[in-house]
Amino acid sequence: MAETATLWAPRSAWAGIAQAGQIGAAGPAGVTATLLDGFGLATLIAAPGGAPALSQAVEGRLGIALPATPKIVSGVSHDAIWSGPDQWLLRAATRDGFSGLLEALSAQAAVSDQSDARAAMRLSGPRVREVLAKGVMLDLHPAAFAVGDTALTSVAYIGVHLWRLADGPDGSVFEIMVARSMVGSFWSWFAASAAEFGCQVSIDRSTGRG
Amino acid sequence: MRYSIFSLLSQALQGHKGWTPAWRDPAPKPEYDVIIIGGGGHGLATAHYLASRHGISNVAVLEKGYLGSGNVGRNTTIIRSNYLLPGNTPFYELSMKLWEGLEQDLNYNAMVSQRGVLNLYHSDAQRDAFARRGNAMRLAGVDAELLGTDQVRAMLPYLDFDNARFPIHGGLLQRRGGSARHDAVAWGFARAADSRGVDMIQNCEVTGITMAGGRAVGVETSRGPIRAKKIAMAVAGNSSRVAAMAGMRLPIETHVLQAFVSEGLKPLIDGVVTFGAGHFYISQSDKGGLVFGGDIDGYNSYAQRGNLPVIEDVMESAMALWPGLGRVRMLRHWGGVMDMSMDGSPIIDTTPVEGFYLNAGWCYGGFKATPASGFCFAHLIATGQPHKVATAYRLDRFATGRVIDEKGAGAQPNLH
Amino acid sequence: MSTQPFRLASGGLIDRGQQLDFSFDGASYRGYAGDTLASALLANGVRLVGRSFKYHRPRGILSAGPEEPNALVELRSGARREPNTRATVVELFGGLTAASQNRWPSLAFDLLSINGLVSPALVAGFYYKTFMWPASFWEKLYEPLIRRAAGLGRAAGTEDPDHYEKAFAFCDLLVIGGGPAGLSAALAAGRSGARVILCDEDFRLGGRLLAEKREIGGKPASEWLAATLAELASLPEVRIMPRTTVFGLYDHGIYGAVERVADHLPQPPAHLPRQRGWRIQAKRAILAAGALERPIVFAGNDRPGVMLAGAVRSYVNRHGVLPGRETVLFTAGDDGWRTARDIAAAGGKVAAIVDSRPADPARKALADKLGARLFAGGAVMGARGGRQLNGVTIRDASGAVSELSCDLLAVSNGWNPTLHLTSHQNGKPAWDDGLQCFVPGTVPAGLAVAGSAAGRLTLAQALEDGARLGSEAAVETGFATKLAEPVPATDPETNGLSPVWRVSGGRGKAFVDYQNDVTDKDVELAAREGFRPVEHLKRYTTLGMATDQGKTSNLSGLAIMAEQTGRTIPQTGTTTFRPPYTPVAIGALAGHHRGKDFRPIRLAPTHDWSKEQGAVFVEAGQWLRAQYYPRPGEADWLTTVNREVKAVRAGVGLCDVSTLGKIDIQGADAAEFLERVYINGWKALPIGKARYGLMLREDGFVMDDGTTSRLGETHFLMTTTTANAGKVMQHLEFCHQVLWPELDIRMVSVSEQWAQVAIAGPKARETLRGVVDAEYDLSNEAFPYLAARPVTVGGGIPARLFRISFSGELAYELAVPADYGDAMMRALMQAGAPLGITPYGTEALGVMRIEKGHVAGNELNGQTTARDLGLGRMVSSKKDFIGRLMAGRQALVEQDRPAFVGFKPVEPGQRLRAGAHFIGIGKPAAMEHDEGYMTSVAYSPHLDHWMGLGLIRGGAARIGERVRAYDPVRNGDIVVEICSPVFVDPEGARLHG
Amino acid sequence: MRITCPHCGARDAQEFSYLGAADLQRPEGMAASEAAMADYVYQRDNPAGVHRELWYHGAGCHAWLVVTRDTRSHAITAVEVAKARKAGAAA
Repeated sequence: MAETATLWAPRSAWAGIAQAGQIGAAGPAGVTATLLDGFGLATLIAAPGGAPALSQAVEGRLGIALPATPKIVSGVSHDAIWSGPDQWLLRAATRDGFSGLLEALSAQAAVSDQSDARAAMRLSGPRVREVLAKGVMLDLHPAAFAVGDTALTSVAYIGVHLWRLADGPDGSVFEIMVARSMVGSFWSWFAASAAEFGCQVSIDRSTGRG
Repeated sequence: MRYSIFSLLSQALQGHKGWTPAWRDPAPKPEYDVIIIGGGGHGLATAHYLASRHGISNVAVLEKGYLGSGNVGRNTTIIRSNYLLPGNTPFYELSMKLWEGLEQDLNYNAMVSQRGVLNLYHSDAQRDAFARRGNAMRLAGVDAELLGTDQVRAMLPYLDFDNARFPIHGGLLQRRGGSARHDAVAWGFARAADSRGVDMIQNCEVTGITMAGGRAVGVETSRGPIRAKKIAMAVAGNSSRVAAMAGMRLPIETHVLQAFVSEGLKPLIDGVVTFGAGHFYISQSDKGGLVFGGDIDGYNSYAQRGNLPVIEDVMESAMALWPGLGRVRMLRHWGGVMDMSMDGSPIIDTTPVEGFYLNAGWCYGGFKATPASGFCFAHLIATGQPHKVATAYRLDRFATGRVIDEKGAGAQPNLH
Repeated sequence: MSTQPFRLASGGLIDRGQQLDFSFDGASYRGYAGDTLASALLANGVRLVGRSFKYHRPRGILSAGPEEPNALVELRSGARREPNTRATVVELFGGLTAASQNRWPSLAFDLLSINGLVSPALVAGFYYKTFMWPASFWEKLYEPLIRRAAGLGRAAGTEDPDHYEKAFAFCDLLVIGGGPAGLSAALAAGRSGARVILCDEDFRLGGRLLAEKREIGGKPASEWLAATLAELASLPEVRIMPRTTVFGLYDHGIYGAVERVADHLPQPPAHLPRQRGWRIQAKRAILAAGALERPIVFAGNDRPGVMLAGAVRSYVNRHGVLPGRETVLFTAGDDGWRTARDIAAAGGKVAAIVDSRPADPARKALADKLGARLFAGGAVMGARGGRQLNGVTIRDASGAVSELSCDLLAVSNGWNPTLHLTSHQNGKPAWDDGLQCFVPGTVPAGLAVAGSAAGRLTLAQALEDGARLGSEAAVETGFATKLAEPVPATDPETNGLSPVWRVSGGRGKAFVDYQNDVTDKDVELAAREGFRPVEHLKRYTTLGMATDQGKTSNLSGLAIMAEQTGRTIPQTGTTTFRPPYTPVAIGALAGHHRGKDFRPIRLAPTHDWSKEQGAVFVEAGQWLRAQYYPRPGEADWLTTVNREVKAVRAGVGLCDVSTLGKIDIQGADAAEFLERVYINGWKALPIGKARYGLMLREDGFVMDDGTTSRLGETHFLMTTTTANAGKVMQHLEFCHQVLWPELDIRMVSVSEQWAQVAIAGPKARETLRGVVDAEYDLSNEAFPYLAARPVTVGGGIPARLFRISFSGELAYELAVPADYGDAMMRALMQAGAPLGITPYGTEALGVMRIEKGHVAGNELNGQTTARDLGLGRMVSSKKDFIGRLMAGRQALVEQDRPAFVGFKPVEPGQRLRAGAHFIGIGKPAAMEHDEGYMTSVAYSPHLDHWMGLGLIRGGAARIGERVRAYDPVRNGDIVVEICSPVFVDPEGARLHG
Repeated sequence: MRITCPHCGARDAQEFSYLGAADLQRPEGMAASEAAMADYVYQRDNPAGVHRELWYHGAGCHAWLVVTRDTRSHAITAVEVAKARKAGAAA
């Protein structure tokens, strides 16, 4: 069995794409990128008229209601992220027990596991908005995109899902998810865009949450 | 006055005081044998061929603005006959042959220049599709050569062969393709038609079609009513609007296509090159400007202007194809409105309205078709029968399934 | 190194402590930080800067801004060479190199100036009247000569070494122009807290304030400027963007802008782009772009040394350069007198002032004070000199003509509002008879125009407009403005003007459009030949078509046409401008998207494994897929592919198929939905089974195919082709949301979640046995052909197993979560090692599907129907579905439509080519004998000859017949036999094994 | 252009793809005629003026939208969710 376990080691979407370290300009990094791994992710789609029931079911289990507008709602270990009308992404900090949760929710929703389908990263630092402005066609000013807001959009012809997680003294914290197959091209855009300010890259293998 | 080097030199000696207007500026007569709605390239060509080939010169061309104010003066000037389908190939080849003799026919130098049109391909499947097209051209008597990467590299060493997202595998070359000076085409046809007595009436907008007994018998215009035995429309971009005056709906949407020109540069590129992994084509005018364009903006529009996403797409394709263009500056961009038909091919046909003739649906390929379109439309108007190379351009082909869909894109105009 | 003989001893907004060395045409010069290339050249006494387009006339510097038609240079060298660069807007940097253009062999001695001698023949449109005989000489002789002579500068052509990027910005108010109007507007709005972006094309903010000696609030304007800039800098929501040109106005308040990040440096610093293309979304915008001064048309008005009067003030006041020793001023209004005053104040000599207006005592007194002769009611008829101006011919009010020597002629004829952006959405400017200029007419929604750009030409008006419109914009976007502070007073100014469009009677050419060498005579000729509409005038003479887009020429041309045709200027036409306002580098609008970054690349989860295996990759839409896996010693790709195919047919192979689209479809109506989008039936498909499906477009032609599996009563998994995944998803969403929203359908793409691999060959089951967890029975009985069920692998990892086959072999597709894709390949390789498992790529996949007669992309080309492809029997007649009716149209069911069959060479050694057309044997190669074409070909190692699929008239009824496969573009013309499209195992025994 | 998606808010038109006229009724069912279907598939009003048209928010929420836009000025006066037209209460 040990041999099997080694053979069947999972490989992150980021593997071979990005490494920890500083990219671009030297000196204090204007932006910090944390590559996220190991989270659970699933699409939930409510049946016609079934959104309230689904939201109740999720709230009952996880303590978070499903947002009816493009928001992310965070609980202790899970986030509910609006991803379309009557559709959400449910993100779990770890994959432990995730499939059981999905199984349980499948009575109220069409559930599709997407845990391996996206690469995600968290961005922060004083220049983070300037980096994002080089590709994100949305107004990310706090007056237009507040903490908890989320958006499905595209960057450099790559579909992304992003949200503002927090505002802090060192700038805002955003998370951004892209389709796994395109993460190489996404990283090429990101690295070129962040180079001007210097970017500190780290990898968080344990969890999808900060 | 006949144009030649001799008339030019003799006028030069007298301060060019003796030149006369290229065409008259007549007031509309109450009645004509034929009214052509639209003083663009196709309408003017139709008038010329009606007068010169069919002896019908009691003709008025009605133009709402100035002659050549539509797409004939807004396009990227490419001429070619590299079509795939049998409904198209002979028609465009007739057009090419007419281009080849145009200056002598019109006594006007429209600068028809056969410096070649090269369509690049970037995959084996695209090569096979181009081979199919090239072979179809050869079967129709059109010149076509399938080139490999090395041959393309020898012709165009500046292109991105080494770091491209979609590497160049070769190209389909039509050496007889090339370009022509677009305005001069309109002016040449206008002057030639005028010299045979056709009335070119500018600032004359058609506002209605007059019907009598189910037949079109005249037009209402901003300069008063005019009667005619036959009424023919060649108003690409606005076909649906004019056809609606005769109570018809068409299988056409109007879309905007943008075009671009760079600052004048010393010669960089000889012929026309099209990128096969995006929407982009480029050539260089005799004045030195790089003339280029890409895809239509993709939404219905009569606004004759487009937006940044397509502009950027064109520039990205330019850089992807030829990274040496980075510092070349785009000088102007503009838009023209296109008749995008449901299968990407034109219509030259009679209509359910007797006496009313339709020439429409040219998509963004109307310029190259100008001479043959006029030639075949004149034939249809004069004889009542379609010209043999234009028999496929029927209005009822959508109902019968005889569509002419070069791209295989289906009934969605913005994909053609 | 020169001593800058024309530099004033003091003054100007230059940093005399920072000397910058540069070169022009190989000669070295020195300027200062704050110079433009033009001001530095003038400081060094360089007058001759370029040659004109057609006649190769010597040209100098006309202006001090973006309207410059003459002083165009090639800036930098090598791959960074930038042709047609206006010296008047190039910010000087140390080490700058520039060269004149359009001259040979040298600027001073240009052989093509001989064109001037034959110029009588080279009038507007001359080329339309000649070069027609003989026809073949056009391409061979005439046109190459014209092409060589045409154009201006030389582009490098080679790859641009700098990089570019894009950026997106959003604001409440975009202010275009950083002069007094723009700064006032930004300040008024900025103080309210509104988000303001102010862009100015110049590297220094201030606009005309930098060039004029003016007072605001009783103090020098420079103090107001400094205070305003300081306050703007202190406002957190105000962003000032110098060196940024707003070049175009697009729909819904989107503005295009280019920021020249590093053009003022020898090279972009590390990690910085050369330029950045901006898309700015503004709720409101204020155009405060100022105005452009107008020249006058007279003989010799292009001599180096003839300069716009306002430009002279720029050089004197901003750059500390006096561009001439002896100045004559030719003015049609009050504004020009400022130039005389400022030159005198700087210690220069004004020899004469020619004012076209009648005598006026106050002006006489001022002229006397300046020590200048005054020609009231006079005109400059001509300017003399070759490479440099050396005198003018003046006609006084009485008609008497006199000659005066000078080396600088300052020309003032009033200003044209810089209203370009207002006409980018087809807006027509309106003629203002009082101001004698076009002012903004219809202005796009959300845009307001302030100051000179609106024809409000005084400084007081600029400040007033800016403050008012800035505060209005703030209010309109939801910000409360504080009580407006009073607009500060300015020193008095008058703007009397009586414009002079042309002075006749001089000797030599009088230029309307300098850059395109269009003269007043050309305009007259256009009028004579009937090219009277303004667009005909432009197109026939090329007036306004040069790199300056007629900024200095359009109005003069219109005025002369008006005079020729006895109409007013507005009756003659209007000047309109197309974007961009000034030319924009292609690179800036492409940004990051070039080379490999042109478009995203999609990589399968197994990509790195394939790379490790030595795969050669091929573009498949956005994806890179493993095409084949060459091994050392294999001569060519065909050897490799043959090996891969044989290995699969004899043993087992594996091939990534993760790129296929995968759509999860759930909901009570999922089966009903599939019935409507596919041509075949789905309701009876049992759970745990897969079925091949074909979908049409509504026009009846085939859209896509793939297998769809029923995972549950209300749960299906659809697969699409790699190329059409996105298109199919959009189509299904259309069908659901637009056509049948009443159906309970819940769809999401799961393409990215699953890594999927095909395991094919007689030993596929044995291989899988070593990978799929033991509790799953894989026997033929338990897991038959078309079974589709969840399994686990690696001791509990969830997976899906499908028994489907593209190769015709016993085959499966195994899908695991993408994180395990790499591991899956390794596990399969390990399990299959004893069985000789072989990775194969898309080429071998293609060979095997052709051997089996399966259709793929080459057949699903959008021009084929199900019937054409031999799939007509799949069509259900019991239900409605997308495309049903249109597929039944008369022309699509005709017997002689080309239909799908196989082909094999009659001579077994002969190679087939896709794209070849079929011609009956003995028939001439002509279109009327064209019977169809070859869609796909491959070499079959199984059959040991080439085979093909294709469409031919009559189709299967002609099996056994021979035809020509005609491929002239590759010199191919061989005889082929029509055969069944299934070349291998027609009974399907292997499949079910 | 900017299109205000009722779900996602104002977005660059680049996020959407265009289909065409929004108010065409597909002839449904086995009884529909070929002529009616050909009319639905091919014939268009193509007005110069106000046009109701379908756009797909492919880079966003995947909703099909009915956009009311003037084809002469590109001015947009309304955006609705296509699904809501028929589904009504169900959605």
